[in-house]
Amino acid sequence: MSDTGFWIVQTLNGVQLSLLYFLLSVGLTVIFGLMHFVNLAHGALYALGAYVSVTVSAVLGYWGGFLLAPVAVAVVGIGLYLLLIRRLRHADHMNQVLVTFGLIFVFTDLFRIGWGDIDLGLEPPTLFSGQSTVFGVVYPTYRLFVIALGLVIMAALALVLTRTQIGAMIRAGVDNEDMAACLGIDVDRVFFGVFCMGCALAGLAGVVAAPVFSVTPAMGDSVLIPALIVVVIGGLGSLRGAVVGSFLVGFIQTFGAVIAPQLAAMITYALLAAVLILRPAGLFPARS
Amino acid sequence: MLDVRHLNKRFGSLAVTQDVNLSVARGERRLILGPNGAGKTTLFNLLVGELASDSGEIHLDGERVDRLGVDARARLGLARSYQKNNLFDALSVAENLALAVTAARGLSSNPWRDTHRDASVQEDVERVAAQVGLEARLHHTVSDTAYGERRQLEVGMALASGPKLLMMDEPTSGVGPAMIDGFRQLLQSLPTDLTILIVEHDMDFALDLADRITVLNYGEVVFEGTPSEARESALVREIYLGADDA
Amino acid sequence: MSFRPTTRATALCAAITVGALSPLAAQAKTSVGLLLPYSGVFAALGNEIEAGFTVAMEAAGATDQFDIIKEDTEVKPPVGLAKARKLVLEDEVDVIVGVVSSGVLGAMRDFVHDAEVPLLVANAGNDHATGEQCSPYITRVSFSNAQINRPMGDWLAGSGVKTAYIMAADYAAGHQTMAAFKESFTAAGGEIVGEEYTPFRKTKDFGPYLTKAKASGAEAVYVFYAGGEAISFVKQYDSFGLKDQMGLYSGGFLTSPLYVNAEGPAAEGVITALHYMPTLDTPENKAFVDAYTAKYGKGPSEFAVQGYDAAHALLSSQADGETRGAELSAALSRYSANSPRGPISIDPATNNIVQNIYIYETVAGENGLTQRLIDTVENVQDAPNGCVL
Amino acid sequence: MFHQTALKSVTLVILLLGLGAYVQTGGYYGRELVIEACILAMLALSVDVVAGYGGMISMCHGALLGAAAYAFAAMTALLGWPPSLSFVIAIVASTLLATAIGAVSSRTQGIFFIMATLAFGQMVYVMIFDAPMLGGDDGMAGVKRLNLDLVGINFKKSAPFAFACIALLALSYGLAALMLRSGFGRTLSGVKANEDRLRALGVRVWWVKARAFGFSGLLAGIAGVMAAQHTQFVSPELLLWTLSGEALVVVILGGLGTLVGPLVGAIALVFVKHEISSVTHYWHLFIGIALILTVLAGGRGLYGQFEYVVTRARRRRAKDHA
Repeated sequence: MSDTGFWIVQTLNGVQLSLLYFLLSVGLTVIFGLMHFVNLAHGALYALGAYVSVTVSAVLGYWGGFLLAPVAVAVVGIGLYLLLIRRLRHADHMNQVLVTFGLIFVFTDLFRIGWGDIDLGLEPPTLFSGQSTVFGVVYPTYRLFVIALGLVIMAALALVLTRTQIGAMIRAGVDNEDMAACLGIDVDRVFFGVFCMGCALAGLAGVVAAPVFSVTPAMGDSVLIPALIVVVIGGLGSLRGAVVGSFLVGFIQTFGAVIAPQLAAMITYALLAAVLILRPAGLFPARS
Repeated sequence: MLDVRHLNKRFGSLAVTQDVNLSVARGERRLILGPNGAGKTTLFNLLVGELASDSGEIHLDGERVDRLGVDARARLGLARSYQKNNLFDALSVAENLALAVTAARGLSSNPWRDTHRDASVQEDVERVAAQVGLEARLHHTVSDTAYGERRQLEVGMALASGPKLLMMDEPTSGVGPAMIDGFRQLLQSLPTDLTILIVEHDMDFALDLADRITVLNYGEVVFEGTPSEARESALVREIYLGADDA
Repeated sequence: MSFRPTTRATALCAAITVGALSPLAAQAKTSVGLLLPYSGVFAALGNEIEAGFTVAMEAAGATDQFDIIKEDTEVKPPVGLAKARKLVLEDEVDVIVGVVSSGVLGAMRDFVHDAEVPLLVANAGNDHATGEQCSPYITRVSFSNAQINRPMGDWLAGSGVKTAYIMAADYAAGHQTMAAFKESFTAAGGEIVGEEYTPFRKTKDFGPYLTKAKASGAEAVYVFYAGGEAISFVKQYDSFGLKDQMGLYSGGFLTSPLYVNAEGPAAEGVITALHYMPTLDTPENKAFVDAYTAKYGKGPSEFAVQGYDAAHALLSSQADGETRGAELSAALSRYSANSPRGPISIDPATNNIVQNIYIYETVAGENGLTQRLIDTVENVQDAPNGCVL
Repeated sequence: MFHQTALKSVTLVILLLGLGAYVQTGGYYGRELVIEACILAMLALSVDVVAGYGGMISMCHGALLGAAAYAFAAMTALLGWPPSLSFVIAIVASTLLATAIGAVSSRTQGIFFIMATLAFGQMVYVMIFDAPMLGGDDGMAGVKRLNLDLVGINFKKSAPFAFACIALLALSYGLAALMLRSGFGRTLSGVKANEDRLRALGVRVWWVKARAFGFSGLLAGIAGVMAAQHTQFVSPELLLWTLSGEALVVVILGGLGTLVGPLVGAIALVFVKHEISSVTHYWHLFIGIALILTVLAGGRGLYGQFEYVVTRARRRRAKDHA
């Protein structure tokens, strides 16, 4: 285990997992930061992305699914927004949590009805099948693609948030909703856009994860908790927090599995508990 | 009884409290004056512990309290009212006062005694309600009461917690002349051994009551003296009245 | 082994016997509690088992002779136990058939034993159920964890593999399968160079573990994973390019027909041992596969055949005239037949099934993935392991 | 703030009598459902104490129930201790565990509190799951029931056991009501409304939260010990966050912060689920839709809405008279 190649591969594993978590949690955290809305159905939207990609890929190939699944999930997100979430915009926090908790139940059974109980799989695109050599080690090409995609999205989001007018509007909204409204920003429209974007990102995470994991009705539940842990550790509503949280959780899980496998299941929760005891609002709270 | 030494607090590069020294004797009624943003409420927040000071010491009855939490200082007899109403809006006036009385009597950790049927608690609630003129509004929900009544309750909450040092942050802000008169009477009726720190804008109201006056400006103590000295002080007039008029 | 020529004939026999008794049977219909997961992670398995059960009943024309009451265990032991109690105490069923999860089986074991209600286990593979916790009322027509994995140790060592790295999900089945493999593999001269138990149902990314396995330099990796974890594992094993360096072997459901298509080409070349393969070339199996495919439009899995055999064991006990209690249990434990999975019988010492274990490779076929039989280990029988009946 | 109104008392008595009557008439499975409903109701009650009155939404109550159940199971099945002693120790254990979790989580608020309790609950789950002594995923059988032969009750029969569950549910309600109207309970309601103001009044807020959580752990512990005795089997599912979620759903469906609501919710869920699941395997779909509709209808829940309508009508009548 002392050879460097081993640790390089494990580091890549950690980066890959971290970036998957990032794709999954960034939508969650931005939606929260802007709308104070904890969307527990985010995991279900991720699963929806995976299911749609399985179905679409059967006809159009992987890239068809890659492009269409986020769109489909965003469309479902629009539906949810118009039907439910818009009504809850000013409702009690708890009620929002509960409605989206109810949505988890609904989605899970809809997946079972629509796609059956049997777990499904998705083949990676031929372009990225097999292995490549990076940093002197052989590594699955598809995982390198996940890393690259995660980094691109991270950079793009950072750019949009810091360099564009929309980004400035979003940041103003996160900072102080009323103030933003006073400045003439159509807060509701910004919210709507961000919500759709968050949903699309969840769907994208689903497509990207599908070839690595299996596609099951409960796949959303199993990632919801890690995603929540990521955003809570990072501090809800903060992009920087999502990045740091993803990498903390991704690396702790990867290296925990390598170094202390008997503690692998425990270690993430211990991290979360420790962060919350020391920093009750996460590491990078979006507002003080 | 209250002794503040070299108290400092900064928010980033902005010094909101600069080397404040303050010594208040038992039973004294001390008025804190200063223009908006002079750091009066910040000083209150530092005294009760809602803000942590950067340096300096606060002593209450000889005991150093600046490292204690808000609740611990409150148990030592520090009580305050807020400039912006800070009440239990969904509860009734009586329930609000009962919470304060319950805490003051150490009953907030008693899991058996029904405080709403406890004669001694209710007695205190009614007494305080009468003091602040809310005896007729006891069973109204706070959110259904008028603004002025909430100002009265705000002071009532502080009184109900049985303080040694009562700190009132602009009790008369936004209320009419009749009510200001009521507050004056209330303050005059309070036991003489109760130490009172009061932040006030209404000079006439405050100068009548105060034994001594401290004037803050940009977080610094710029004047301390009796009301008559303050009236004569050109500095006070310039800083305070000037700012207020503007 | 068997004195009954074909399964069809058995069914026919059963049908005739029961038919002859029909006036009597009409007044005392045997009631069967079908206790399976219809929701939760094993819902697919529950549906497969029920499908196999139904195919057998329909083929025998025996559907009318039974009152079948279905209950959902939700794969939760307390729920399974509550439903078992309901079946026995309220519905007063004569026999319970099913149970997918070993946890559910463990929860209801004492209850069925004390209530003296026959339980025909159609999946749950916990060794203890026919070992130290065996009961005259519990008969297993599926498999035991050790039964499937023990032969693989011998076989793998015999095929020239000297070192193996083992990995399994960290729960009872994972540990039992690995223990059985380890014992026979080391006894046959093999060496275990490392082992890893991954958090059960919580591990999605096997990357860190696979990297460790690769670094161990073992000749083979031997694992136990099922369901969604099997899919993730097989795909990730392939994506890391490990398949070319160290062969992937498993005793159990790693490449079950239920999941293998989701695994895709990644499953090619994986060698596993199981008590059934849909491509077995026997007349019994052909008849079963045809009947099953005709009804459901897809081929059966090992879970379906377990349900099928459970139905036949039941039918055969009826043919013996036994409908309840200890007599029914005894009749069930006398069952033997030529099943689609080959000759099977019940071991009187443990009430566990005795059956062939097939070692096969998953290969690409004309219509997706299929199995290539490599070796058959005949009549695999578990030691009593502390079972006293 | 809690008031044991006549409406609450009447509803409570009707519910308990109804359960009792169903024990007598509902047949074997009817009794099982009553037991299940009572245990879920006790858990929901304990959730309502902290969530409805203290504003602390907990995701670890499944773990508290499970910890008590496992403690009881380990003491009776592994150590062979008498069930009566184990009963008490198990409940004390869950109370202490809850107090500790409440104390360390007390600094966090809102979603952060939810996540902190989730973390601790899952840690307990993993610890018990990973303890080979406790049977891991397969759980642990051989749990004993209390022996009440001395007082002439055969606790092994389902009817006496069901009545005991109803009695314990009534007791739990009584304890909760007593606590909530005490100085401590009212202070807890104050914590939910305005925690900072209470601090300024001299209340040790973290300790109030910790003790309220501990009290809630006591109620969850009673539920856990009864759950272990009911099935005489424990498994890690008991500790999973999903059970905590289910308890929360029950509280919401019945009416958060009404104390009677959780009972209504638990009874409704158990019996409705029984009816639905015999028709379809997709009963989660219905629960989900019910939850969403409940929230959209104002979020008061079944009993909460009922109470709201009755009180409003009474107020209107009073106004008309005046």
